[in-house]
Amino acid sequence: MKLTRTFLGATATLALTAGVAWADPALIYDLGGKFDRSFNEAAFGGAQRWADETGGEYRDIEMQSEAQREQAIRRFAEAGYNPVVMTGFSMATPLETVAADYPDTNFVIIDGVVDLPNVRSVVFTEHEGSYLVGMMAAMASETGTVSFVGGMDIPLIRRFACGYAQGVVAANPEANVIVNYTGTTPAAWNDPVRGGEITSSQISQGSDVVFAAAGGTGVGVLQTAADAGILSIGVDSNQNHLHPGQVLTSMVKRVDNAVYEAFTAGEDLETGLVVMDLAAGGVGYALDDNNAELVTADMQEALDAASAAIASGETVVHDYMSDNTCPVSVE
Amino acid sequence: MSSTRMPKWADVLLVPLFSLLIAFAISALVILAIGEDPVEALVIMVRGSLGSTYGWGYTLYYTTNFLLTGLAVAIAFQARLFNIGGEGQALIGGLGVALVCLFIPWPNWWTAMIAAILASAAFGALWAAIPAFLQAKRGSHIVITTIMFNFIAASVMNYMLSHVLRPPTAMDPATARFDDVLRLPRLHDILGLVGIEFSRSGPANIMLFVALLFCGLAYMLMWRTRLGFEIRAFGQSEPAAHYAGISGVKIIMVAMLISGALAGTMAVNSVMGGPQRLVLNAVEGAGFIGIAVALMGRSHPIGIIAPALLFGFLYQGGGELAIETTIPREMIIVIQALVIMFTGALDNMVRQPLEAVFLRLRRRG
Amino acid sequence: MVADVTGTGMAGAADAAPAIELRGISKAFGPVQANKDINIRVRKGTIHGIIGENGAGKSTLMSILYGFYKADSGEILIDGKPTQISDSQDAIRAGIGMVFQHFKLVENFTVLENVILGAEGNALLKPSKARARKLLTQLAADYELSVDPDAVVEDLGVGNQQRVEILKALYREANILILDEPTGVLTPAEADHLFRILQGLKEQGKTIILITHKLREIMEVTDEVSVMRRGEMVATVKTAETSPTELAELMVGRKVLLDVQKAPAQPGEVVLSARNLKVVDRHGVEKLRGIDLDIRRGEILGIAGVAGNGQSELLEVLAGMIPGTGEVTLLGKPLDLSLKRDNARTRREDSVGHVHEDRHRCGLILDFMAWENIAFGHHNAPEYQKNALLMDNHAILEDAKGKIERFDVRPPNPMLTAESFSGGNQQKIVLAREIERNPDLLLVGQPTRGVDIGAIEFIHKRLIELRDQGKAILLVSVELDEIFGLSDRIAVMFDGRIMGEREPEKTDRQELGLLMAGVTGDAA
Amino acid sequence: MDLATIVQILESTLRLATPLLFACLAGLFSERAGIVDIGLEGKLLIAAFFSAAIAFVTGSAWLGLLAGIAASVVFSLIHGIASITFRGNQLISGVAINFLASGMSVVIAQSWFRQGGRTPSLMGEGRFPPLELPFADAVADVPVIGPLYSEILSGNSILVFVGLLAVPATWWVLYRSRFGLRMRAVGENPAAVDTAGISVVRLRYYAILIAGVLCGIGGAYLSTSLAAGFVREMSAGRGYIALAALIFAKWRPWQALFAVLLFGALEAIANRWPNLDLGFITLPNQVMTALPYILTVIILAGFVGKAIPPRAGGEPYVKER
Repeated sequence: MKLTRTFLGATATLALTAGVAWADPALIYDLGGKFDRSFNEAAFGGAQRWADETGGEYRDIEMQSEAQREQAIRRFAEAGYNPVVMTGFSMATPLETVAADYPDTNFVIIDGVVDLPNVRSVVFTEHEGSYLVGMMAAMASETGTVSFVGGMDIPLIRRFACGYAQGVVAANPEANVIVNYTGTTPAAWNDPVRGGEITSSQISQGSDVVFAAAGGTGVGVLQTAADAGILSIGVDSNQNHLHPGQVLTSMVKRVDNAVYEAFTAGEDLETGLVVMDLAAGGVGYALDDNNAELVTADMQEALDAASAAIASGETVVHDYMSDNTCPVSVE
Repeated sequence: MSSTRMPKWADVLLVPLFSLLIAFAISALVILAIGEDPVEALVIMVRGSLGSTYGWGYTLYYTTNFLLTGLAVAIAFQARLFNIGGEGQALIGGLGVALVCLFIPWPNWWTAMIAAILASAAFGALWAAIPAFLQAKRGSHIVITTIMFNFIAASVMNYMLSHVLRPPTAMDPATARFDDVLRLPRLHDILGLVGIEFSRSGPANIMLFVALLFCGLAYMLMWRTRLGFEIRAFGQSEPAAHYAGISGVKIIMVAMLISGALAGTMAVNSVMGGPQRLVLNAVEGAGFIGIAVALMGRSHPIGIIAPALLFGFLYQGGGELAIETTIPREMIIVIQALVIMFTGALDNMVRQPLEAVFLRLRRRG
Repeated sequence: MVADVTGTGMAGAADAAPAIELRGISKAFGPVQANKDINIRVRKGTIHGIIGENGAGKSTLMSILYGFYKADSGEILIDGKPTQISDSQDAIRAGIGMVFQHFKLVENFTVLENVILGAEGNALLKPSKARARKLLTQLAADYELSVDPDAVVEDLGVGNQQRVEILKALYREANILILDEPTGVLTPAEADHLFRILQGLKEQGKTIILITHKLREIMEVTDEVSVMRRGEMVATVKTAETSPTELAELMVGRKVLLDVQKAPAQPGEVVLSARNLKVVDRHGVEKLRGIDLDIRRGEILGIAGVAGNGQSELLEVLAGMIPGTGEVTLLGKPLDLSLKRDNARTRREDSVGHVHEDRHRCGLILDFMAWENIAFGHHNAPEYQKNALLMDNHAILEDAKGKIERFDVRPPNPMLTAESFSGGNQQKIVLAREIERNPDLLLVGQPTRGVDIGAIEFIHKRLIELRDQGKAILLVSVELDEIFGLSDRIAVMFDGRIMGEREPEKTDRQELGLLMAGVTGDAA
Repeated sequence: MDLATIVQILESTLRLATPLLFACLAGLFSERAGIVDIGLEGKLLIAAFFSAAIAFVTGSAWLGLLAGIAASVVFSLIHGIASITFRGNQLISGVAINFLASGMSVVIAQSWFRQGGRTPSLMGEGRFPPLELPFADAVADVPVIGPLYSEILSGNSILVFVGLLAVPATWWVLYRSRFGLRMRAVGENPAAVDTAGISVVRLRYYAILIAGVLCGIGGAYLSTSLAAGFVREMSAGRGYIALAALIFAKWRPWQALFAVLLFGALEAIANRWPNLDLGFITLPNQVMTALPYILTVIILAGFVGKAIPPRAGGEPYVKER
């Protein structure tokens, strides 16, 4: 009995791994999905870039439910993928459990921190990038009122909001910032209708530049802004192309680089905490043909100066997550 | 009506079986239509869910969920109450599990498990009690009220997890992880006692046996006790039950409380047995799959075991499909929908021709 | 025996084509052959009765004629022309109108809306309604059929609702009117009014088919009568040339004793005493308006009355199914009519048996097996329990076997579901359950409804036996013959009251009929 | 609260109420004919998907609308086959339809567009443009009527106006036409309709087909007007809220309009003030989200007037023997 069981188990494992080249990397997208045009899509972009350049193969899967996370990570680890990269802070807790069970597999979590020897945790200084686009928003605004649509109301998104608000006030101390969040659950990442309605409400309150840090929900924000003829600011990926000439800029977060680097390092991945900040090119703002006409020379100049000051440490943008407070209200 | 035209066994076995085959055939067509190979899909599903003890560990974990929610729907069906609220009752049951596990320092897993079962059952029953009461006393249609209560439960959980139970530093709307002492023994641990090797990854745990025990107890309840007799009588004919002195209010309340309690205990498996913390949507639609399971199992506490296993297989196999192919995981929802449609609503489409066949056989014989 | 099946021997029948002729109609429902090779001719301008026991196939035949069912074989001729009737629309087009036993009215519509439904003649309602209003006024004047066109149907009494049904048919210019058991819900006076309307219609040249199981009505109003038995048409005769006894024999297929043999009653102590018993239903309608009655050991108190005058409520309130008010004592012990303390279960424990008038809806669980039905309602009885938790299914099964044998239930198989038994055998299962527990008081509603005549005799014999054992029996029946045959005293109910009490030997149909219509000649 | 805020809330209310309105009127037709329709949610969803998908592929919102209607009608027919032809359980059929839509929309979306169960964003002609009403500018300054007409009504998608016009149309059909009389009758007592020589089956199919068309427009509005493309589960319980509104409205058309506007307003308010500060208490967002459901339970419990559904609802019609 015992023998047959073991045998069955063994063949099954073989079957699982057969056809998969040993140690292909794998990527798990958080809720919101691969094509959220934002955070997850940036990760996909990095993976694709790696695949195109190296001709390698990788597996990916999209989360559809909170409860599946642990199973997904485990499934990839069990099947021998290495490294297993995942996006989103929600992966942290399940990863803690699974990573301990698979000490020979390397894991990478983006936006979350897991303190285990076989995990690389990648975080970004979103407040710095947000500060820059905040400055740009304040300079582009004619009404003196700009707004922010956050996804889930969590410290990470407040970090965006807080950086943005600081940037706005830095450029125009008289400016008014309206802040809204889409929800308190991961559904908030994928609710473009609600995003659009919130944007409408902000427009009625006078906002003429809106920054969306809300994953897939942001698509609705940018859409409504474009329909109403106001400017919007994209997030994570470069979203300038979504509505050419109507997206002021995008606060890019180089999730793609994080994934690309992890994939490239492969099994020899160095673990530990990696902070991708403005100085390291981890965050920034997007300039391309689509928004070239919107960004004036004045703006360009001010932003260049601010970037340099932040990179040098001369300007310190307050990080909401350091003490859960913000010098400018982001409620 | 039907039993006079066709033997009972045919109604109980053949009708669901043919319905299931039709549902699968259409599912295969869907897979074909999106450009995938249904045979290959089946192979992947079988391999991923039944081909290793790792797969079995997940298959049986999901099976446990569906046994409990299927039983919940079945008991209510026996009283002719359509409890669509299993999802909400299980969600709230999860709250009970979390409260018991987070705030009471249990010395070991089994005391915690018993307490969690009791708490989740109580919470689930409570959530079923309001629609049940409104049905019994005010005639509010229980299907609509339980649907509404699913949404209300989702809002309650949303609030509890975002504002009350979330640890101050965490971003996820989820509770902290329970103490390791509370980890339920998994099949790896249990089967290891008798020398069977089993993957330690699969979350199937002792709740599987608890669920099977509940099936047996439910069978005894329905066919060996006065209460079961009364529930079945009420389900068959409300006026007759009234004639016999069976209180409709009592039966509706009791049947729904049992149903809600069973749905609630499902959370012990999916919270304590799975991620060991309460996350949003810990139920993952199991409350609804319970409907399909109960329909296929003809609302019989033993009859639901096979369909629960089938859906456990579909769920795990479907997850594997999503990884191995471009068929999204939602394919299981399609299959689930077709099973519910053909076994629950289009059963006459299968029954009528079958009856004709039996009639012809009888005439000839 | 008259067995002129085709009716060709009828004097003068050959001259005009019959209004309706059915040839070789057969219809089966699964294994049940409801109509077998039926032939019938209905002459124009006559009232033609169709009589038969329950389940003889009368309603099926009429449903075929009205396009509800499609016959498996046979043909239908209207005015001598073969006519295809595949749905009710065809039947209406062929000039057939039907008044069903259970009215087919939309209760929250007005009379006018009900009348025009399906015969609007216009896509817009306004002109249709105006035209219909005019026609209704005309019809009302012609046939004593006045009903307020704007009244909402659910506010009308049954007699008026029936008139709406007739108006519906006439509005569709029906020449042939089928009425299915039309007097079941009417008082004798209302029935007489109906028959006058029918006579009037006949004089206008309409043809009327009257389906009934009441011999008296057949004799009173029909010109010819066809008798059905077990799905077959056994005879068509002229009413003037036959007798009730002959018709009864034709219906049953053998000689029938219409009388019940019984010894005089030996009334003992009072078992049940009710004073000022009232019942108000859920809609606030007073169904019992103060009933006083006493029932003694060793007697059968028969309650006569038209259906729907509170008899059902009387049985149910005494059985603990619905709440009421008043003082009721059972063997001297007061009963809680509010049902806060009591219910149907405690009544059974107090030794009240109850044979419900509707065995399909209440008396039995059709999906349960016979043995489970034997325990039904008494499932809490101590002898059926194995221990504090579990029932003793084996004991119940053994008990059921005995009862089934003693009551001659066929087939004697306790494992069959209740619905697989015939009506008579189903009723025997109910009676076996209720009688064999030796109740001090047995409440019996319509004990022989839908039961074949053989079983009727058996059931009547058992009820008399129970009486002779010194039990009290309260019998409710709409069949006056049954009331006369079984009762030691007869009380007549009308509109929630007892209009009077009579001894069967000292009264007759006329007197009871008046009481049933609410007319009291003397101080009852 | 200033005028601009009120105008914005009302604007948002109208937009958010429109999909509810279509679904609610669809439910009205279906349930008035005696077919309980829990599947409104599924029909909205599948219509939203097919509208967006076809609108994207063809670049025409109108073709998208037709596709959405067609998809919704197909689902209606499935419901009809199950619950009318085969006399199955209408509730179970409805539940199955919701799952079928939820699964199918993603499976097909993934197969066609490979974007994780969504359609690409719709641009230009793929969406219904705002419809500026005549004289909107001229009357803008008239008090009350001005903002009402030129800001709230004007500038909406044409489908919003279709929805608003559907209300009197429904009322007229229901109470002034032969079809309406028959349909109401079939929901109250199908036997009466049957014996009057009208096919119960055909009438019920007509009713659910109308329901299918209305749900189809509602779904199309969701994905081609309110949003610019389909995302998974985008109906987000609106079908159930429409069902709730139908109960609220006691199955009557004008009341249905008021009920959906009420629920639309709740959603608009929840969007504007996620945590609604009422002075003495601050309602979290979840309360606002759950409010329509809670209100429905209260109505169903009969605490605010009795909601009596059509009598024959939920029961398949079987001819008596």
